[in-house]
Amino acid sequence: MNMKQYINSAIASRYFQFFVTVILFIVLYGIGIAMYNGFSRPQVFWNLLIDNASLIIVTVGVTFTIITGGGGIDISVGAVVALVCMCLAYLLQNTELAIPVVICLVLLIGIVIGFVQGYLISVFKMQPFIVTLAGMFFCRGMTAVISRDTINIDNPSYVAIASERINMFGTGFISVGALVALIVLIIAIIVLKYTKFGRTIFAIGGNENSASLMGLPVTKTKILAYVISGFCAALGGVVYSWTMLSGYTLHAMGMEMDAIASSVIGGTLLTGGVAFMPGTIFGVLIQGIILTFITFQGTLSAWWTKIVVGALLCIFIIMQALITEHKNKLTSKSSMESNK
Amino acid sequence: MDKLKNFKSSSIFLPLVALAILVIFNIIFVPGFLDVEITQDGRLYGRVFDILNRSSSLIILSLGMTFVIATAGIDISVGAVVAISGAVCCSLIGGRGDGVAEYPMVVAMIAAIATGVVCGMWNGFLVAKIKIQPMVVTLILMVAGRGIAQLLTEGQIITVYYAPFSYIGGNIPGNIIPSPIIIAILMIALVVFILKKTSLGLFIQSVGINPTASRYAGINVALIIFLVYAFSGFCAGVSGLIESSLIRAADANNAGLNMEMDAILAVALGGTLLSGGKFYIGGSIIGAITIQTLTTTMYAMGVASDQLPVVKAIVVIILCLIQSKHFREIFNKSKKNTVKAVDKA
Amino acid sequence: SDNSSSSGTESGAAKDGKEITIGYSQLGAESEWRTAQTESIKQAAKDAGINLQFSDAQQKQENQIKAIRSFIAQGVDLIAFTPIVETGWDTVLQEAKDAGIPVVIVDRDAKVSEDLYVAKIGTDSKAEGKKAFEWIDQYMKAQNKTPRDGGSVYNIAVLEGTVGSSVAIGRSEGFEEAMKASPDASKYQILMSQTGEFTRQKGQEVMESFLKSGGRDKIDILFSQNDDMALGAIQAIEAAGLQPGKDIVIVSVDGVKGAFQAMIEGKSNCTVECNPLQGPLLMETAKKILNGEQVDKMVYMEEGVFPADVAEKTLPERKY
Amino acid sequence: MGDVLLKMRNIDKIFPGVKALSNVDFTLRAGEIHSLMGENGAGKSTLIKVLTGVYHRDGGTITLNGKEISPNNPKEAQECGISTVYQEVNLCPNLTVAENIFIGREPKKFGFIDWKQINKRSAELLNSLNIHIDVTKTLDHYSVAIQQMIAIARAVDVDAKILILDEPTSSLDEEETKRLFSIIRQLQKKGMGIIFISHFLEQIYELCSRITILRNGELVGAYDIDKLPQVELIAKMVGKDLDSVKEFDKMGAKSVPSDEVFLEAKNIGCTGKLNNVDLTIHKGEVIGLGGLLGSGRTETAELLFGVNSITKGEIIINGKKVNLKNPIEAMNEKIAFCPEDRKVQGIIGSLSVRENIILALQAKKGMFKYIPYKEQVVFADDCIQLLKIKVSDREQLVSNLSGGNQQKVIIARWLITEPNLLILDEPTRGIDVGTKSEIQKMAVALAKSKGMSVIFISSEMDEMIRTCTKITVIRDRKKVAEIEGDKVTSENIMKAIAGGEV
Ligand SMILES: Nc1ncnc2c1ncn2[C@@H]1O[C@H](COP(=O)(O)OP(=O)(O)OP(=O)(O)O)[C@@H](O)[C@H]1O
Ligand SMILES: Nc1ncnc2c1ncn2[C@@H]1O[C@H](COP(=O)(O)OP(=O)(O)OP(=O)(O)O)[C@@H](O)[C@H]1O
Ligand SMILES: [Mg+2]
Ligand SMILES: [Mg+2]
Repeated sequence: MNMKQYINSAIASRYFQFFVTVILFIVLYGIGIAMYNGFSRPQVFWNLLIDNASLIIVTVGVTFTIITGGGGIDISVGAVVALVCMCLAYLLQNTELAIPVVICLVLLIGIVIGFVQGYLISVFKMQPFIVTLAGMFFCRGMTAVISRDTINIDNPSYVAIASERINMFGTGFISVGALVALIVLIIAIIVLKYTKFGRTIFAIGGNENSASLMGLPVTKTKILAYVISGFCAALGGVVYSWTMLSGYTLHAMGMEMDAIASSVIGGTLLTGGVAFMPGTIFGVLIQGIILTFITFQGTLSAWWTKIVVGALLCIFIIMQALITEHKNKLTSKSSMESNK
Repeated sequence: MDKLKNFKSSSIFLPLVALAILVIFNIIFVPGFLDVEITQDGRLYGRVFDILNRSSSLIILSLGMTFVIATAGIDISVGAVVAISGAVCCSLIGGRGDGVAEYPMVVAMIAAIATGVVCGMWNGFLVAKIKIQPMVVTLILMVAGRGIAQLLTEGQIITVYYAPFSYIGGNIPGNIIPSPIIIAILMIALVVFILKKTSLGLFIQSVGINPTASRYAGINVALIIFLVYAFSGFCAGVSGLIESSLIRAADANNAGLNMEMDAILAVALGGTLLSGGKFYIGGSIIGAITIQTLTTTMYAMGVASDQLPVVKAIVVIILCLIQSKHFREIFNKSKKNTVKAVDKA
Repeated sequence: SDNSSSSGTESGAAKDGKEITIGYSQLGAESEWRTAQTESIKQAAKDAGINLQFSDAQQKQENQIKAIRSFIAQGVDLIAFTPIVETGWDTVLQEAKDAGIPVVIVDRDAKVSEDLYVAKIGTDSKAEGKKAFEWIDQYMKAQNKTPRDGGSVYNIAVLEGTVGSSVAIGRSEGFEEAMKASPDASKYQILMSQTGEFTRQKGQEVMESFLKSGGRDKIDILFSQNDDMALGAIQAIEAAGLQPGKDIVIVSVDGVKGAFQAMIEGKSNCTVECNPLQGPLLMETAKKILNGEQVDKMVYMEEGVFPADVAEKTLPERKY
Repeated sequence: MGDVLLKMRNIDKIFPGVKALSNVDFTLRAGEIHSLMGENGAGKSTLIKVLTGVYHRDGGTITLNGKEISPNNPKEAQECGISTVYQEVNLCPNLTVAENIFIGREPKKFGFIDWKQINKRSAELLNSLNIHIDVTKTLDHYSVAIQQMIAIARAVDVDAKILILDEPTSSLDEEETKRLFSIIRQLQKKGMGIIFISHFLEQIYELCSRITILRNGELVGAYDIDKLPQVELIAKMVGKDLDSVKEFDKMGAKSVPSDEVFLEAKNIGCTGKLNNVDLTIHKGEVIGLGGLLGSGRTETAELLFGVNSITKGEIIINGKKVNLKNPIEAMNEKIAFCPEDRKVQGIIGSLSVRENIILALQAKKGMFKYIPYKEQVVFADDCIQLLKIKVSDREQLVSNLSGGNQQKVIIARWLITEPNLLILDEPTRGIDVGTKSEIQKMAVALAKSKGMSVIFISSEMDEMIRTCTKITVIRDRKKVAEIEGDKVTSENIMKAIAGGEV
């Protein structure tokens, strides 16, 4: 009986989907360890963080826009990452500006792009998908306008930051980018849970009309959400440039979709108002581990890779959906019992 | 007069104006824009037909997309389905150098379109029954779809030497109008017929606006959603035929690449809201033609394909801004104010 | 189709004569040519009794970097990869070096310092561009063609490959250098040049726009940096009512079956081979490296030139 | 009487096609409870929304405490000291109850939101309204009634000069209403000016001291309550003479059910929703479902309409056992259902009145039997006339109608399907007196003339006693009593609800 109650309360919890995601992640990891040699090395896990650092940051930003609801979404982020890398590379190679100055400049680019998009969306009530799609076109195009060829970054101190390794208690190492990603994630969690701004975003996502009637600053908050997304994309771009050390028009192609998928797997509803930030990192890690699996497997043809990625994603999402649906039944049952 | 006013306030007015401006721009700045001639193999040749020809498959995709979006969904898998459909068709006809088809072309075509429908049904099933978010459902197929297409072609680009295959993307001998245009017109006719003769349009809008209330009113919401995605798959299947016939090959990697975005853009430019509800088929068609005209114009002006998106972005934003009710309100208010000021003075 | 090799390996096993494991990161499967290369490497590994960890990056550099990190974590004996772009490999290759795993760069070039890799295997894209022009020069002379616009200069249209890829850069450079170096340099001019991104679709679309923006009565020669774009362009040329291979001389690079088929039909004139069958050479080099033998830093494949007149004879021998 | 707090003068508001307010004056004094009265669509809510900056007025001035104000949005209105509960519940379903009460004015600790404080204080606040629920659960766990109380709790907790309540009691039961009134009176004593809108005349007379009456967007006048008898009030509201108004309250004789049974539900239940309900409905019978909030009346109706399918028991229609898995199957058995939550389950907001009206009929006919436009127009126009739906034209968007008129559109939607059994779940919620009695009469008339069976669910006892020949009382998701014929009195019903014997 006690056990049952315990399970029931876990199921009824708002973080249920998060639990499901984490458990499925652990199960996947366990299968990996059982199946492949070397999977159990701690560095495999750290690699997940290193490889997906910029995706984590970008996903955090996108999640802010998705929470605002009403179709809120930011699909310009991949292109912003590319643009930021290009600008970084261009500025570092062609000017004498100091690295911190350059980084601030490119972060500003992200903020400006986010602001313009947010302004169009919340003041003129334009559709987020279309505005940010245009933003995506614009940024990709601008990247090509700056340079159609790859620009290499060989500034020695910049390269040094990129190859810096942070020891993780002797079990391996992570990169500076991964550290930045974790910090961003923690800040985002705090902002969403413990600030007025964070809660207002959720309220808008729940019902924009109500939020406005309750006297919340809807327009301002929505703009800010897009600014944050732009900023995160730019910061993600900086971290991305530490991996790539170059600017190139095709960088971060399709990253927006990875980010959106990660966010959703982590428990975000695309209809808005529901998200759990710690879930997003697991959303990213799940996708990362699927790729790791495929690499460790090592015999798939190119096309099978795509199909298997798609299929695993699909199984995962269906499982999530079914468990959540089952949960709804269970909760209505348990509420009935407690009513008696 | 009244009619004119009605037309002016109708949803199709703005997209049409935008298209008209683009066309005028072309006539002025692109030499030989209006030239039409008949080639040796008996086909209309010229920029205008080129644009119509190229926009045909986009138009077809945006027909399906309009319905999907009207139910408050989205289908970003259409590009991948185009690739799958092309792969099915070409691998059935086969890449035999002697120009002989392995299976009759009709069989291949039907199979290709049927594959598209199956893909759409898969999406529809997941959205309607398992209740997964449309963007995620179609994202799965978008990722896996190209893999499936490559699996069908075994990573090769199957070039089809069977001559009649090129009729789909070219023209049927003796008929000077390019086939894609004819196919697009047939598809539009089919959609118009459905909308006029059935209540599907009403149901789709109703489901898009308020699914719960629609269910209470006796509409089979899941069925409508399922049908809509299946139809989108059908459209993608047809598009896939045209796209693969245009290059006479199945290119699993590049067929229909990024077309989903263009189709969504076409629908949005046409005035349909991505949040679902009221939809405008006419607007979507005009939107599709506008996008293609813009692309072709930019190529003609020598803008590189990787820089072209900048122009596209600016045009899209301007168009949507003009369409935005709130922008117009704010704009009108300031205009009114100046008029008042003038009156006072 | 082959699952027998999925068992794990211990690093350092190679020297004891046990099974060698190579981690190979392929950039994607964007063309027939690439598929042929992939198959060649897989087959060669099987033939040589080497366990191949194959990973496809789906056209994304970040995936390639992830794969290489995974290989390091797995502790493979040797890492080989075909870089999608030239730059951005330093960090991860440094990690490989620190882990003591030798690296071989295959097919495409990467700009990294010499100590980060052991050998590069590949095709000489500059030479391919050069061969293409040289063949054109010789062909135009032999045919004694006159420029179609009535002038004295042959107009060339170029369909470039993916911007920024070493192959596209090399082929452009080779082509242009050969043109400059040629005694007839003044008889040729590049009228238009745009990227067709190595795909058929884009090739067709860009060619269409070449023809429409004044090229229809001017272009004498089309240099397409791969066969696929040329095949797309052929459709565009036909649609414009011109005869590919006759009105416009077409030269492309790669040597895939489709190009041979087009040549047999008289719609194309020449293809410069770019040999994807790099598997055996890679395995041979890998074995040498793991046995501690010295290898050259740069190993090139053998490649030929196939004009239309040999197409029919050669086609049955082509493997890709 | 206190000083003048708020003065609205010559207020105009024009919507496309409708002049919602023209030249309206309104004055509110400190420490008074002032009622705003009028038929559905008279412009009450619009006046409120103009005051709080939701709509931009097209003319007129607003002065608060002698200072002219012009709020552009609810936020600015709040900052001026105007706290509002709007007609439709306007809260966020995804936030917890506590957060809904405190969002926008969260208590903080070290610059971060103090969740403990929020939860503690909101629980206290709700307890003072006699509501004992888990405030850390999200809002969507609770019924409309609870939500309405939460919205009220939020509004009354704000330290404001003016409190506006737009139909706060429409889904509350008597007990809750009493609680609310005592709180309003406390606030009144503090000198707050309160605007109270309701269609319940008794509540108005119990609570308010002054009444301002609107008709068709125009001001009829402002009156002291003791100088305005109820009949006169109604006459002013509807704009008719006193005699015709007196007819309003007269109900004809109840319908006489035939012996033929139309529907029989035997021990039906649904896991998690309903335990055990028995129902027998004869042809031409108007039957009521009685019970407290959350007792399971809506759930019973939903089972009969196939919204949820039964997990036990059986439903027999015309002697045949049926299996209703979804609404369309129920519709084919000639059952119709006007749901309780009109915003979520009823209207299709951005479709026109015409489309909303024909929707169910069309769904019943199927996709391929499209009703020609001309016939649709006839249906729509007939209904608009019959039910006196106030629309600018039939192509107006339903979302732009006033609450009461939206309700009529839904009823119209079901009437044209010509059902044998009409289920009305709270059909008179938010409906003005005139229309209310029309709907009651209509229910009885349908039963009498067409032999239609009607299930009438209402929280207003009077209404049910007047219309129903039989009342089934449900408590805790179980049927507890059936009261028939002469026994249908409020005492008996109350007793059954409370758990006593009849
Ligand atoms: N957003 C809108 N657009 C167009 N017309 C509107 C809009 N809102 C209200 N109206 C119209 O204005 C009039 C007044 O509506 P309002 O909601 O103020 O009525 P009400 O007195 O509150 O009625 P009820 O008692 O039913 O709530 C109605 O005729 C309605 O159709
Ligand atoms: N006072 C309450 N405390 C806690 N939960 C409640 C309360 N009242 C209602 N609920 C919950 O709200 C849900 C819906 O209640 P609802 O009021 O719609 O039921 P109902 O039987 O149709 O009553 P009515 O028709 O009178 O509103 C029920 O599942 C119930 O658990
Ligand atoms: Mg109202
Ligand atoms: Mg109820």
